[in-house]
Amino acid sequence: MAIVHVPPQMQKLTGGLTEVEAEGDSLRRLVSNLDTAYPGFKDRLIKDDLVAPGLAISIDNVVTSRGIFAEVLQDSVIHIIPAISGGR
Amino acid sequence: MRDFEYKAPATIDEAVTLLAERGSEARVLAGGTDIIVQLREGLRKADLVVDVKKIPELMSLAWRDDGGLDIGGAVPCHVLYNDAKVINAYPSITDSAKIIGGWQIQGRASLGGNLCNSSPAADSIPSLIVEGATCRIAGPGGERLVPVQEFCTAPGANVLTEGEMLVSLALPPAGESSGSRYMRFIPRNEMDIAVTGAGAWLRLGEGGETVEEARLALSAVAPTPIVAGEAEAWLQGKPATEESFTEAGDIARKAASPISDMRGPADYRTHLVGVLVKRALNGALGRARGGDRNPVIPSGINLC
Amino acid sequence: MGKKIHVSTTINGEAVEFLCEARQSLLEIIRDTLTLTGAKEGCNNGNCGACTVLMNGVPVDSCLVLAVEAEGAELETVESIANEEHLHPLQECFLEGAALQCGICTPGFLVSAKALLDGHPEPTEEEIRFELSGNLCRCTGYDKIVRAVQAASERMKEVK
Amino acid sequence: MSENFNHAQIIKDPGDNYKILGTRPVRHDGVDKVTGRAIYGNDVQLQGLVEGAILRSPEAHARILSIDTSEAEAHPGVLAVTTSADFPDLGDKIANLGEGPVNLAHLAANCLAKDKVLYKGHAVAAVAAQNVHIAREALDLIKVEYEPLPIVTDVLEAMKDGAPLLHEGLLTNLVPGGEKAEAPSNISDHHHFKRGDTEAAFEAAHIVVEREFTTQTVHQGYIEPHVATAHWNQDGQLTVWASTQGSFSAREQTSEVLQIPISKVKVIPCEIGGGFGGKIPIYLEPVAAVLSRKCGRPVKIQMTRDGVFEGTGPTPASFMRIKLGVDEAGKMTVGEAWLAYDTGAFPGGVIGPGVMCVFSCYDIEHAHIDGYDVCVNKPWTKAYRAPGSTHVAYAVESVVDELAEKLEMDPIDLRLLNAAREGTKRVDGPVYPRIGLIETLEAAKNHDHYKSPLEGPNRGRGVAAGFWFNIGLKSAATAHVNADGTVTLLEGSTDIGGTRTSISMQLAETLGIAAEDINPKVADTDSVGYTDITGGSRVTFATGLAAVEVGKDIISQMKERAAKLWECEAADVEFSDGIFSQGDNSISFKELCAKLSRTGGLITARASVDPQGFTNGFGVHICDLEVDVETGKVQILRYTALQDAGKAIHPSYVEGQLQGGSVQGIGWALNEEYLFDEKGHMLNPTMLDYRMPTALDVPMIDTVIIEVPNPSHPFGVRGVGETPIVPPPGAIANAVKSAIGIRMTELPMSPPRVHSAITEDGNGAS
Repeated sequence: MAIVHVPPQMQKLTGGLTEVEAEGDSLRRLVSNLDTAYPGFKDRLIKDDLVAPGLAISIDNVVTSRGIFAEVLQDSVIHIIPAISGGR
Repeated sequence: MRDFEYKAPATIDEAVTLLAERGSEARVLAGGTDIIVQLREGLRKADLVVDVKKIPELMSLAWRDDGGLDIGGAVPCHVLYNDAKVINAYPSITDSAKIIGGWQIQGRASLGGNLCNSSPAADSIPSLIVEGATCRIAGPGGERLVPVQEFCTAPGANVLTEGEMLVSLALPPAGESSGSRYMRFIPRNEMDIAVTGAGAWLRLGEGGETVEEARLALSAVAPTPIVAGEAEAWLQGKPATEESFTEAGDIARKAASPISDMRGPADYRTHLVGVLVKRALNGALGRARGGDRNPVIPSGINLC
Repeated sequence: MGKKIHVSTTINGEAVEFLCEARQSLLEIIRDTLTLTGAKEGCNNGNCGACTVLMNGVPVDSCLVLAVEAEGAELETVESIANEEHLHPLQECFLEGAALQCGICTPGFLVSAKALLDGHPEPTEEEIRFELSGNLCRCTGYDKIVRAVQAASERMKEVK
Repeated sequence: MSENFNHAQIIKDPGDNYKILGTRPVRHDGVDKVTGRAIYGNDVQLQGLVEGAILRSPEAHARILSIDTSEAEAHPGVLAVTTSADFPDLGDKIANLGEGPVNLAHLAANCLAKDKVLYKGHAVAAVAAQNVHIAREALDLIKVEYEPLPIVTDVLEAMKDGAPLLHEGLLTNLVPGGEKAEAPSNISDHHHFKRGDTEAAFEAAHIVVEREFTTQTVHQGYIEPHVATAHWNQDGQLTVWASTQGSFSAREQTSEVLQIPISKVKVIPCEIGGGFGGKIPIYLEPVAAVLSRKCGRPVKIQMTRDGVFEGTGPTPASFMRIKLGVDEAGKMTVGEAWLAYDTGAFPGGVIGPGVMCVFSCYDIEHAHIDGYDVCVNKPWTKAYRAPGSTHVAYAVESVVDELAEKLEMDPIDLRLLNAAREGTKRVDGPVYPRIGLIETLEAAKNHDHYKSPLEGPNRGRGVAAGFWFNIGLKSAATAHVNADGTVTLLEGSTDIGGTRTSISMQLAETLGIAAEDINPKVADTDSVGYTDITGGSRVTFATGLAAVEVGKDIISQMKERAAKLWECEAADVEFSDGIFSQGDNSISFKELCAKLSRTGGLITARASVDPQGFTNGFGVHICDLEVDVETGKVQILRYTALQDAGKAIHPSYVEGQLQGGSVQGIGWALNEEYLFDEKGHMLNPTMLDYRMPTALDVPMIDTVIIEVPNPSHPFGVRGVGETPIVPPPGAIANAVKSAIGIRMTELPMSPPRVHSAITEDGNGAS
């Protein structure tokens, strides 16, 4: 099970949990599993098959540019952080 | 910018005739470092631009028999500060010439142009005032003389009437045991408009310990460059010391009536008058006592 | 108005003639009419020095010169600094010393620096910084530019 | 003669035995750039080229009631006039344009205002004419009717209830891309991170320091104004000659704004006269394109300098509150940050990196960060070198310095005690891989500058640390191996500071040949694979990686050719130091190149990379200065920049990045700021009054490169471009404190500000 760290503003979705576990070998699968457990999660993270604007997903401390196709391992740790928009 | 006519007369008479004919439509072009920007930005308008750089009198440095110097109205700054004799006789003027814009500006800009642009912050005007310069003005009615301190009348305005032009700046012979210095304060070390400027000229009495005569002029603290008369008078006969100069600076502050703008708040400018008058007087003193008269590179503390 | 004026001048040793409007700057004519695009427009206001050329041997901001004023003048641009086979020592030192990054200010710096060394072969660091203060560079922080001018001054001594 | 150039101290990694990397070849594009032959955006000359000009709003906030262009169109010499009416309607479409999401409606409305102008200088209309003088005359003939609206330019004012709203419908993103606030406001985004129990930790802390800081709007200040040339062919093919940090990004932005297929747009990157983040967004490209379509001629538009200051994206003004707590030993236990950045006219500023960078240099257990992006009536802020990081570093490094004072600890020792290291978890989540902050701090502590005494009145020394990411993103490269043993390299990263050479050197190292034997070309969008922007300190890292992959492909193809010559298996052919060998056979790279055409033809290789994840760069700066207490003017006396740069491919250009970034930071710290009047008009849109440092304002900038290898690059490369601008304001503020005992909490530390602080403090000379 991969561990997902939930940022404060999303914690009301997880009933206050700061950390949740989920299955899935790609970000797409992982998020849809999360969405069944915590409805609304997918809407927050994914916008038309891309990571939502302004967001970045860090998998095992590596921010992926592969969006929902990014690979997730059994024991991956996932963080949801701001994108460096304009920050280039 | 709107297009305009360009004429480059070879004599003063031709120039004056053109200027008189065209009146307010005409603008004189010397170094162009102000007027070209102003035309481009629509701050001034012109249908005719009269380039005076083909007129010999306006491009010459003429030493008179009395030892004084006539500086042609369009002589560029770099000519002045590359002339050892000018540096030695009128160091505050070469101080100014060396810091008006960068080298590329000094290759074109002239003291006459700086004066006729009549900016309250002009770097050369306080120097011309303390060195006792007089404007030689040619016009349809012939020639007239105006002391530099009476030339500017308001920001961007001066005593020139339609058809008149500045021909040259006449400097009196440099006196014995005298020295002068121009200093300005700017946030950078170069390429900036004076937040406040001060020109100081001193003649020392026997033994070089007392001030026999002092002249002080300020820029960027009034609608025009001004003379700090009360401080000048106060200095007469005073010991030539840091204390006197500090006191003179405090008195000079009273002459200042600056505005607040993006280049500095009014009270700060008034404060700077005291600092710069003191520093300029110190510089002038050093030179009156035989110190180096070459323009000082304005980098580092206390040099601006 | 809009009437073109005929101007004869000398640029980089070659006699040239051109037609211009009175309002056109020397920079405009050098770049667009004479297609010498080495001189750059950075501010069109005399504040950045990217358009520096030599006029009768003196550095000027060509954006603050009217093209008509070039009548009878001798002009030199960055294109004239190297000769047929060789770069000028300043150009060599700018390259070896990595004194340029984006390179847009480089032509102006080279023209000013050449005028400086021609008149003053051994300037101090302070003199170099002062005489180049009319040229702005935003990439290098000036360190490598000043060192390149110092290196060129040494190299020019050696060849003499 | 290179000794004249006095190169940096380089602290090498023990494992380093490269042949080409670390040398200093002359850049490949060098001769063109010192002879004036290089073609920059404004040097493009085309048959029938005409010139354009932009009409800009005199109002800082107004509704556009009408625009009448008829007189301008009738003006002799005018060929076309355009307004936003000529742009397609984009609704509220968000596009991911390589460097992050962009609201296309905002992007288009910033190129030409739609129903409202949101800042003084906002582009409203454009004219194409026979020459620029006629075009500018025509601008005066365009009649625009404005209904002025109340303005707000201050970030805190804009956050208040009842502040004038720039975007009536703007609802704050409470989660990026997610939940929104109910009521509209000027706040476009709110970022929030919390870790541990900050309240309790502050209770327990031995010393707590809390301070508020403000900074003003500053501009990247590149010397080349924005310029674009467009030709819209009768067949619908649009060609754009651009001065851009990313030709592919410019292509995407242009095609999206004009709603034409990417395949119809070709962007030809010209040499670029500086960017620093400011030449990522487009401003002129679609405008020149529409004008060209209307008049059937190629149209070039170059911005005026005041257009650049007033109409392009500077970096935000900010308000910051920082609170830090330490225990008796000086260990930072808790930190709190409240940050508000103005984004200018449209949403989407740089608060994201701001909140990620604020405590990024330190290992802090309990932390609480709030960050806000706030719209105001100023130009739309954009990236400027380590965007968002310099602000927070100024604030945090000032507070850290104050903690060191109160603890009576050496400021570098305090930073060493708390420095982030491999395994440290940033407040926003990610855990650091191998980083070099500790090594950089130690190098600073041991540097002659830090050890040498500083004497004289009103003189002080300050240090500060800084952090920035290196991003990865996509890069492609193609190479053709020539019979003479040279290699032509096509890459898509526009070269702002010598990257052609730093990329070529990585290919040369891979192939065991000289850097001069690589002939790099920055190719247009039709001629090379997709490559993201030049920015994010990524080019030498990511495009370099592509070049390395190309090199590997070349080697494996050439092994097969060698195998043909020697009638052996390619797998048995060895390659090292530029020599192919098998048994007693051996042949050099060059010799084998000469035989390629007879063994199956010349070789082409290509690579396209998308390295995952960013690494990090840390810098530590030391500054000595003197304050003229009578005027408040600060003079920098000595300056040293140290940085964990990974492997320095071309050390001269790494030094150049450190020096250039430092001086930009010095300008930001001392004099640079946008000054506005009450109408929201910028008072100083010239290079005379927007005071960037001149050569006379700064000393030599001493540099130290610490080569802590980046584990995610074969040569250990880290990006170095951005970090150097981060520490200067903090280092200078700390030096001013040590010089005159006054802590400056507002940037810039300009003479009037410093002088009034001295006067208020009572130590003043006046």
